[in-house]
Amino acid sequence: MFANPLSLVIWTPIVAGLLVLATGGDQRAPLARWLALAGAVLGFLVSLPLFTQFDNLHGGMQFVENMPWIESLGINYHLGVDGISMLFIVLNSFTTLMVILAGWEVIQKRTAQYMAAFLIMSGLINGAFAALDAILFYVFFEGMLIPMYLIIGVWGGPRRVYASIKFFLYTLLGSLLMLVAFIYLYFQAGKSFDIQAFQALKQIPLQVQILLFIAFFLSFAVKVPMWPVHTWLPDAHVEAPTGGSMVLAAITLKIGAYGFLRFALPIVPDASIELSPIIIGLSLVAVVYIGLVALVQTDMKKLVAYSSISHMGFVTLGMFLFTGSQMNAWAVEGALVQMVSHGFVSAAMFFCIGVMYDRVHSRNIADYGGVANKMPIFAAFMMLFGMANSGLPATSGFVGEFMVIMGAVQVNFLVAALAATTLIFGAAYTLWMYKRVIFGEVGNHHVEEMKDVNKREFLILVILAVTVLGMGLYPQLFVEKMHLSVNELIAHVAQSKL
Amino acid sequence: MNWADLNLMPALPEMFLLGALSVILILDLFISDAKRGITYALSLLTLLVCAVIQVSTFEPFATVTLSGMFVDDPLSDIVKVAMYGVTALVLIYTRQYVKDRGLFKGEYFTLTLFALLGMNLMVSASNFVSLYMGLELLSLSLYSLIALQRESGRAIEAAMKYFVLGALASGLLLYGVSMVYGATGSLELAKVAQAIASGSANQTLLVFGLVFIVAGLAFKLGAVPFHMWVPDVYQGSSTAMTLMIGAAPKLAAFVFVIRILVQGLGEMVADWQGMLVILAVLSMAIGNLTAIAQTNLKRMLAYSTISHMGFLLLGLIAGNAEGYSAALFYVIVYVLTSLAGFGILLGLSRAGFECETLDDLKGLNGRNSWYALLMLLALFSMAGIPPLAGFYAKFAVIQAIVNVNLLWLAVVAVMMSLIGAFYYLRAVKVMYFDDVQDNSPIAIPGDMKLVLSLNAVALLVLGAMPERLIAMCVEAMKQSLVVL
Amino acid sequence: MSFQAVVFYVLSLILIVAAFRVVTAKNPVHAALYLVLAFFTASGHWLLLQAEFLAIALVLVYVGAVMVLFLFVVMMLDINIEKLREGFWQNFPLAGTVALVMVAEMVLILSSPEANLAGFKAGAAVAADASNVRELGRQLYTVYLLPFEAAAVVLLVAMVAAIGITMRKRADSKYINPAEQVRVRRNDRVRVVQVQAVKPEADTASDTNEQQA
Amino acid sequence: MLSLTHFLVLAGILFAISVLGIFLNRKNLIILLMAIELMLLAVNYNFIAFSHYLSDTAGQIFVFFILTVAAAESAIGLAILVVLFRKLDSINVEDLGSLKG
Amino acid sequence: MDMKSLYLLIALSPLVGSVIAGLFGWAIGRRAAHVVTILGVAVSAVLSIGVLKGFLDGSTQVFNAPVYTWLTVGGFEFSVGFLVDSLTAMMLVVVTSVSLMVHIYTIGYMHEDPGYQRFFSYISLFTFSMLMLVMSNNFIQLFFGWEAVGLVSYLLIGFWFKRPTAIFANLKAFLVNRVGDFGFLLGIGLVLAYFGGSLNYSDVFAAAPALASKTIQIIPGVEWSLLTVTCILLFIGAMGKSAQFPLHVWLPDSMEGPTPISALIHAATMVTAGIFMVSRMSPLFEMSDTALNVVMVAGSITALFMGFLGVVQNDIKRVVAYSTLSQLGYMTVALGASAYSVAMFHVMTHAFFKALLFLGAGSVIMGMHHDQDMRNMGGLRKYMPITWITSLLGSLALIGTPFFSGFYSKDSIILAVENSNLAASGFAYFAVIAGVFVTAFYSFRMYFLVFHGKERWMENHAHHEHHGDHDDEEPSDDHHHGLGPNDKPHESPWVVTLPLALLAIPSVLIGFFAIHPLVGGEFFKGVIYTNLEAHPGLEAAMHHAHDAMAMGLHAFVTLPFWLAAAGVALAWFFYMKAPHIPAAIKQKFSGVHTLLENKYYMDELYFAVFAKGSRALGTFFWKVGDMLLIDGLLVNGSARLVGSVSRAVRKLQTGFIYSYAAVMIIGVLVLMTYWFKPLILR
Repeated sequence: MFANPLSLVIWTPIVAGLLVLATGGDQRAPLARWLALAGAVLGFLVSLPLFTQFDNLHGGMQFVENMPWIESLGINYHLGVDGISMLFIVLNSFTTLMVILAGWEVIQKRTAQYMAAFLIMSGLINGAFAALDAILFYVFFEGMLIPMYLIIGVWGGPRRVYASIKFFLYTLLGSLLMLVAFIYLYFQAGKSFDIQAFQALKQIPLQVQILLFIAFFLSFAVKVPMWPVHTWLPDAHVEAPTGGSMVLAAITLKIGAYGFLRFALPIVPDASIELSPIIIGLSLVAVVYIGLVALVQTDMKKLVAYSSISHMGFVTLGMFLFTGSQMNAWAVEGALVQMVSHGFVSAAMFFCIGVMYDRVHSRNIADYGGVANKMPIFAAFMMLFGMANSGLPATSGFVGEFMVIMGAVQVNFLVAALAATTLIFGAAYTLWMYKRVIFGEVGNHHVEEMKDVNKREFLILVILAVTVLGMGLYPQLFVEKMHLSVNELIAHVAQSKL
Repeated sequence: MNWADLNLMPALPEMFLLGALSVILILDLFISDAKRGITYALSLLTLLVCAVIQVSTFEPFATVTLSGMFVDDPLSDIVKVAMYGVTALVLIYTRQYVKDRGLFKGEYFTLTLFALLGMNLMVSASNFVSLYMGLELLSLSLYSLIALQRESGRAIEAAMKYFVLGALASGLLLYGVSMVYGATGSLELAKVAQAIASGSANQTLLVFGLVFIVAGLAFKLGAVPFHMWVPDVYQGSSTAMTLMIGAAPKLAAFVFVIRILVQGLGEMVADWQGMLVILAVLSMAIGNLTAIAQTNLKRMLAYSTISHMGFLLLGLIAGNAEGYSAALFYVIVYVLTSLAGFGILLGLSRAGFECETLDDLKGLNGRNSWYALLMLLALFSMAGIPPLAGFYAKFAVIQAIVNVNLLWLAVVAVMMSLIGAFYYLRAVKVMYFDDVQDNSPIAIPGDMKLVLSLNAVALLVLGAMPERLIAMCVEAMKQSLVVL
Repeated sequence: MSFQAVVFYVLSLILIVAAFRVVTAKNPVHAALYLVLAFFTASGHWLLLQAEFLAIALVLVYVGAVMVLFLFVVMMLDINIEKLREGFWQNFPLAGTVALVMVAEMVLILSSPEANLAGFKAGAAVAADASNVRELGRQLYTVYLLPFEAAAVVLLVAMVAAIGITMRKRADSKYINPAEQVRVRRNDRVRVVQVQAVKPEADTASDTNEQQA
Repeated sequence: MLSLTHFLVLAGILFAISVLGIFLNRKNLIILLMAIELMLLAVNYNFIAFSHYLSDTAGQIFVFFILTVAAAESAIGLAILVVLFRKLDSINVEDLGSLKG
Repeated sequence: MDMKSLYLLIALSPLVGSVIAGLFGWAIGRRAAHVVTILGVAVSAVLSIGVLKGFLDGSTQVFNAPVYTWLTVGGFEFSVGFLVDSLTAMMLVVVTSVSLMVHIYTIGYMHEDPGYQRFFSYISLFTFSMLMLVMSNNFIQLFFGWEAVGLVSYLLIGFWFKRPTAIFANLKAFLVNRVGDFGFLLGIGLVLAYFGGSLNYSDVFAAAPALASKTIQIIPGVEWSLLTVTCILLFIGAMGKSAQFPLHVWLPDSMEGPTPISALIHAATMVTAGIFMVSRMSPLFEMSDTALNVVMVAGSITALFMGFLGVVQNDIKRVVAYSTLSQLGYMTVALGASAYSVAMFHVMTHAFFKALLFLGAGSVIMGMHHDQDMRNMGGLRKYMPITWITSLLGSLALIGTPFFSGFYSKDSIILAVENSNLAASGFAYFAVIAGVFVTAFYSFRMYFLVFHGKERWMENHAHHEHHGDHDDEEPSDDHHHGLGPNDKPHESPWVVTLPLALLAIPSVLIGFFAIHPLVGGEFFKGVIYTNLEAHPGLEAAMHHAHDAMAMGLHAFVTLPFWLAAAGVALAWFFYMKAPHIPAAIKQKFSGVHTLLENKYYMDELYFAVFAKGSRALGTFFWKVGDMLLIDGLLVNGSARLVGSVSRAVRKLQTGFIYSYAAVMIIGVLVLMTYWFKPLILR
């Protein structure tokens, strides 16, 4: 359909974002909104061919574009997707559309800037997933910090400054070390920043591998985020506007996990195996410890944020389950499915909280109660997403957790048992919150005045609900795209570089 | 010496500059204050013509002339053109500002052009004598420019500090040069290099001199521990002069360093590398750390400059052509970035009001989102966040040091830039997250607005397409270093 | 010990004492004069080194011009010397240590065998009629043409700058502008006002006093 | 017999004394300027000594330029000093401390 | 129509009804909502009966085929598929028929409720989920259905979401079930990991014999039998769903839901899913005596001790609920004794008579205007004759009166346990025998209190203000609880009594007709596997099952019958003849009574340990781990460190020229010293 579909998915939203930005002040906000919507729809449409035209039977990269960019520094404009990254590009384009809709009339202050920030960020995120040149990846990876920083800081809540700066610095901390790692690898790989060249490196001593792994780990673990570098997430989420939280949870966290798959595991497989017990340990801490922490949150967004960390613990767990030098296919694919699913579910959860926040202007669980009386339709949707969040079968939330647990049992039963506690914790914190917020008598006069969802909100909820259910009932649609890529990855990682 | 042999073509821009300067100097005496615009226009015209001459006489190789005192090579060409441009921008940015402060006088323009002449000399000198003369010409002009604002106690204080310390630094530099002279028996860079290469030079004296030379050069760059003047001078001077000091002279100083350390003392790379490592680490650390505690923007940017100079040194530490061209790219990007940053500060200042503290930026996004965006670009470029030009600058120098296996230094550098990111973020925070305090209208003249916008947007464009400039730096460095 | 050595050591002694007094003198005028003394002795040393032109130039330029300028400024400015001397010696321990360390290091380095300064032999004796000035002049106007021009510009800058910085229209200085005198009209000079009979204000007097002060 | 070492050491001592002056002198700017002149004098000693022992005139020429520049420098320095005094009514170094931190 | 389509139709028709009623209930109205859902379930029921008939006369073959591929991963394919055999067929009939009855009954029971359509949607959805569960041919779909019925149960318990008790109960139910699922999922994981890499029943069962002696290390160094671990984990799932001790605590609270779902979900169908599952897995359980012992002990404890609790309850539904718990214990004991077919037989009979009892109780509650306290009832037989008769029949079935359905299944269980050779069988036998007496006592205590004796609702008006478990302050709530001063109980409408009558028929008769094929015969052959050599318990039951009439007659000389009779008699004596005695006993054994009233304090224990404990732990992790250590010490600490270093470094910039110069000079000195160290230090 298009010669360069990947360039198109990257630059369409960015150009749209710049156009939106050009509309200027709030007096032209409606124009900015429609323009942003058009851009987001267009961005989503151009991402669809990636999914539909993706060749399941071909391993390796597809839709490849490669041309010199900064020759003097050895950097190329090299794009391509495999079955892993392609899903996230589509997911991101989809989420952006949701976010634009979600912020439609909610954002009254500097609308154009808000919409533009999201569109630009969407393009940058697509770029990060599509990049096959390490520095190109880095540019996109870091570039998205700027819009996100502004989104949290400008449209966020009372502690937005703290949250945004923490978010920025935390992420920067990790990625800067990764940059050094990239440059080191550049010289090892014969002056090339090509990620595939990095992966193809044959000999790296274990100690070097471990150092490289630490660099990657710091970068991606912060993004995921893994315990103990997770505390930026609750703050950022709480203070971010609804759209910000949606993108943050749905997409940006995934980049961290994606980074493990794209960089840490294939480039330094031996270090990954060597250090996998630590990663597994941290992941389990995320599942159990964070699950318990989520239980006692009084702020809904914080609760969901912690639950995100807990869910992402599954992702990292799945990626680092090794039998010998063999990654576990179940767990890896489970981790990927979990990532996609969490993209939908967390976006939906944050959107639900946003819907309530727009009406009552509080995120405190205690300020609600009996919302179902006033917003039955909304309550039904939120029930669905809450169940998905607690991993109920037939929703997308189950599939990934199930696969990871299945994989974990094959590797280590105790690990699996600890991971499976999420069945209990996940249900406990989600449903307990649901109970206190949605069920019961009408809590106070704010709740009394709540109106059920409007058409726009309904539309978003329906779309999200369909995806959540669809993925739960027919995950094969997504999973079949990633099979070959995952198999290649596993085969690659199994080869020692010592 | 035979006058017929004298090849003056390479020095044509300097000659024109000096001539035009003299004309302006005299002409200005007959111009009333109201028509001072003529001087301004003439100055800009001079810069334009200089640039045209420079470009049209460009040759992709080095020509040494004036008895080995002067060299015209691609490195000097690229830097000179940049300096003309930068000086022009400075003049445009500062016009309204100096008018508001009664500094829109002939001396302002002539001293600026004198400084430029000095810088040209520094950039093109190939002998310690001419290097020194260029340096002093620049320094004296700058001291005077700062002191021109004599109603301001802070400006005078800054001038005095700059003067005393500058003189001290000159003394250190000269002491070092004297040792090098003693060790090699020559003041001409090429011959110095030759003497060292041939092994006939006295190594002890050389290293002894090198210590002092590095100190003198570090002062010019503003590297720790020879940086103490930077914050005070940046803060005390009127913003126009701060911009003047912070922009083109950095370019000149960089080439100055290249000329001395690389072209003259290139054989001693092992020695000065070690010294520069200390300076670089200290600069990055002290610069960034101290900047955090600042509330005065100019002072903060001064400390940020110090840290940037630390990064710049990284490129030199690499000790190879890649590193030098990375450093050249770094300094050009840095100058462009700081022009944009200070340009906004100039634009936000008005008669009776200096925009120089963090609080003065409060809610800038609410007052004028365009300027806020420009400032944002400048700040993030300084912080080295992609996709802005500043990132590639940092990237290039780090790549250069990793290439010579100084991984630990690379790690230190990135950690320091992490600390640095904090205060840039704080500035962005003030602009974007805080509420407007001072809602007075921002009146930036049209031409300045246009140029400023182009300036800041260039940071983004350079971020997307840095290849041309980097390639130019690499090429220039390669061809300039080949000859000597 | 040769005659030259005797001269060298005597001059050196004077030089060091003078230099020390420059930085420790109570009165800036004394300091300036010690500096003059230092320059004179330096000039003597330079003669020993056969740099005749520079020796003379040092006296002419430095003692004749620069130091006079210094003295001029010192005297022009009404400086409270006593205040400037407070706590002077408090800093001496630190300053002395640093200076001593510096001297010690320099001496150690310069006199070490590695420095091999002994390897520098005084050049062949110069012919008695050889003109140091001529040689310098020749080089200055040929090889060092560019720096020479630059030096000219530097001096020009100094001039422009010194004027630009210090020149001001003093409110309290009185000078005559003939053109204004010619253009003047009666109304500019004489104004008829109704004056009420009151006692002169006290502060008018104090104003005058201030102006005189 | 006088050797290069004599002159270089003498210059070193001069240099150190000027440093001492800078350290010691916390009040009087003029003396600070004079200390700098001393430092330049030390440098000049070096050049001339080397020039003599190398039988090369370049060093002397350099000294000539240094003298010229030093003169110009003094002029500007004193000009700044004058305006400073007008503004602050003092040439006390410790009064020059409003910019710090 | 091929079989696949037929089975799809059975499963999906309730779903269609549910979706229509749920999503479009607001548009189509109440009537259409119940019509469409009942129609859906009726279609399923009719077709199910057809299927069962096919299996009974041997005309239908076992069906085992995938429907669609859910997921492929690691080279394995997971499909949603159906396994329909005799076991499934039986469950299909039980589920659909009870569900149909409940649907009809609901028309009457819920007719005042504003959430009418929603309710129908839920119960149809439940029916669908339950059908998917029983029709599954693999573990994963089983788990789907397993969780789905849990979800609907959650929704239905909290149907009246304004009631704090209801939403507490549903959360509790869900979480306790999740604990079970935790084990279940891990069990599935072990199955997948070791049993041939498939989750299809047939593949797994085929792989099992080879793994009899396989051990795994869960804790390094300790070898566990794989089969035992797997079976116990799977059974933990069953414990959750079938409310076996110690995961039984949710079931009594689940009575907060409307009565029809108590009948359908929490008595007849969903709670028996665990029993069904274990029976399905009989080839696995048969290979592990340890697991069977665990099953038997859990069942025995539940059977006896939950029965005790029924004695002290005053809420009519709770009595039935505890009786359900106790009966589930019986079934579990049967499983432990390897009498899977007997357990399934009891599942079936119990489904009918317990649904009957619950619906009867619901009818009583309606008659009492939603008052559930038995102390306010009495003498209702005059006012509610149909309810009275049917409840009596249900109670007789429950206590195991000879020839009633409950008798056949329960006696078979007792026989199986009596002859079991497992270590736990002695205790189990005592529990089931004692349970007979207890069952009879509390059943007839309830019966007498409700239908006989004085009409106490007249005297207890004062009590109305604070009776029951619900508070009805919400003015829009159109359930007015309890009878007004001038009200009298009234018989329920036909939509309520018809299901009672229809359920009463199988409650009485089905045991007599079904025992031969189910227990003694070939019906479950090839489906349920019992290793009679290793576990001979079933043999006696099989032997008796061949002649239902003889078995009924023989009962009169057996201990269970007399125990049941004694229980009934005692109940009559206590609550009809001498009501002061129970009060006196209550006084005398107040300690025991309090213990029983508080359900052995297990709720309190769980609440204190698990709910409070995890919250305390969470708070600790949050406040100390996240906020103090990570944020406070690491993040803000390093920021503070940088800040203070920054302020300290700043002080170096004194503002005085001499110190600046000093720094420069010292800098030079340091560089010089460093580079000339050997020269200077020499």
